[in-house]
Amino acid sequence: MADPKHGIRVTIPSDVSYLEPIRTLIREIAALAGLHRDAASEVELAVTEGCANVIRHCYCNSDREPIDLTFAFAAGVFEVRIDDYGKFVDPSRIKSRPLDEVRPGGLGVHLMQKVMDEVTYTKNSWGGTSLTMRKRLARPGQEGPRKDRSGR
Amino acid sequence: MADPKHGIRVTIPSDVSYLEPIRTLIREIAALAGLHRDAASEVELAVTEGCANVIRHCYCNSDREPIDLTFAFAAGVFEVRIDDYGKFVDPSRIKSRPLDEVRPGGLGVHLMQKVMDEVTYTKNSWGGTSLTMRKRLARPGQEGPRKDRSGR
Amino acid sequence: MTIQVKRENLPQATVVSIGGSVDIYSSPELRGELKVALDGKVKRLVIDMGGVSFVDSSGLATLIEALQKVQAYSGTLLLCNLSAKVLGVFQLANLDRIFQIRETRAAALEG
Amino acid sequence: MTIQVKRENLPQATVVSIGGSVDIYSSPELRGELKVALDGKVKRLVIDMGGVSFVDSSGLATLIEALQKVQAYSGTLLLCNLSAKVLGVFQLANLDRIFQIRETRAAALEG
Ligand SMILES: Nc1ncnc2c1ncn2[C@@H]1O[C@H](COP(=O)(O)OP(=O)(O)O)[C@@H](O)[C@H]1O
Ligand SMILES: Nc1ncnc2c1ncn2[C@@H]1O[C@H](COP(=O)(O)OP(=O)(O)O)[C@@H](O)[C@H]1O
Repeated sequence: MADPKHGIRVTIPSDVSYLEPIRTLIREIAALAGLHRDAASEVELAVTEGCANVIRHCYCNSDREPIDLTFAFAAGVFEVRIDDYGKFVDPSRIKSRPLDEVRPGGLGVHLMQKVMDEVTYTKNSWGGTSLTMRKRLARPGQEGPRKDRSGR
Repeated sequence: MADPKHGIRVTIPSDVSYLEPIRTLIREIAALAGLHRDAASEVELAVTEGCANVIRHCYCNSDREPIDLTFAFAAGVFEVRIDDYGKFVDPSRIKSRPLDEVRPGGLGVHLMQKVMDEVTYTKNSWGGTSLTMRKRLARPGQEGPRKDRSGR
Repeated sequence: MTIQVKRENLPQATVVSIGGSVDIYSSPELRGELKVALDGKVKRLVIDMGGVSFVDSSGLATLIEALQKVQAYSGTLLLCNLSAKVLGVFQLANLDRIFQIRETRAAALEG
Repeated sequence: MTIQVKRENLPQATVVSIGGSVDIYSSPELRGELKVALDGKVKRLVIDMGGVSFVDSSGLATLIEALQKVQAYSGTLLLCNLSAKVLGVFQLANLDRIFQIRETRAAALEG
């Protein structure tokens, strides 16, 4: 169980039909966190790419393995963690194709890195892969938690 | 972790500001499950009431305790389980006021029982309270999973 | 915010218009807005729920509280513009028999 | 469904209009619709993305695949009506330099 003080944790099956509901949830949580709509869209994209990679590369397209998503926000940073229950993969092997070698595919990791401020792969406590992505809340004067107590 | 084959599991803090995002998520999951929009609204109401009761009666309005929500659908039934980490409460003590004793409050459990087909309180494996609510998908001819593989 | 509340003083009544979700999160805000009208003991209070998309038992509790206060000083409280969904929640709790409910704001202003 | 796809044969071009989310869930449906046009080796294929609210790398992959097939038989593929958000995703991947992108459908039909 996630530390509830840090936001919300969701477990979905590795089924691509759950990604649209997750994007909707991200929009709502991002609003609670005070994230700008455009920034929320970018988080939606990064999470879609991260989950798609878990489904395809870690779970070989099986649609019934678990994916844990943990959303946290504090101190002007919105954080998403995607945890799988597969084998930990050497992070140096996780990278997109060069942009000028145009072909279908090979762009997911690049997009995540472009839209998020930080993208880190680590081994989680049960030996799977943990993908942590952070986005700083821009323009602190205009943004901020919807209510003080939501900003934890 | 929930069995991912059975849908989606969410852990939120016991903070009332999370109930709106949860309702939005329910609408999305209900669409995946093939639940009618009106039925989905009723599930939204029941889950709001169930969580509100956990927040007020189990966690004494603390906003940083965990609440686990598990959504599952199979065989024409949409199921929601709400698990808390408090003390198990004798289910016979959980009931609303008589409807004709009009006063503010005392309606939550009644509403849950009205809109859901089944409302059951049990002790969960860690000694807290588990509230399981089920709703049958009406009109099987018209409703059904959005796609075959979503209907697990 | 998930709720919008507006208060207007018309010749016939004080009208409080609500939009959004009236739930355990937002009903304290509604209670505050109603308190102003109730403290002033307005004779006729109309609550226009045209914009309300969701109401839970906390929202109902807030409205029952207002009704009881209005009745205590012999005023009138009317609700109007409830969507079928919101009216359904009142009916589940038999509250459609307790509240005076009108279809339109015009009807509520008339009586 | 999360995607809507429509195909029309106009005198100037075959137009495929897309609405909704083009992601790993829905792009197989788009690929199927494009296949019909590509198998017919249509000279000029316009993809109107006016209704697209979200695109991910699977959506981009589907469009790159279509572009490469059109180029293989010396046809023309044009995209039009991209929202700022969707265009932004193309730009992140430098694909705004690979695709012929027009602001309006009229411009895409003209060339
Ligand atoms: N979760 C993951 N587990 C294992 N390998 C991964 C994972 N994510 C990405 N990779 C590796 O990184 C490569 C680049 O990923 P990406 O840029 O998303 O493009 P694509 O998935 O289309 O190949 C993948 O082909 C794969 O080899
Ligand atoms: N999760 C819970 N834990 C402990 N007691 C509960 C719980 N839910 C409900 N109850 C008890 O049942 C009563 C009726 O609940 P409800 O009908 O929702 O009305 P209200 O919460 O407004 O009193 C509560 O007053 C409380 O005593």
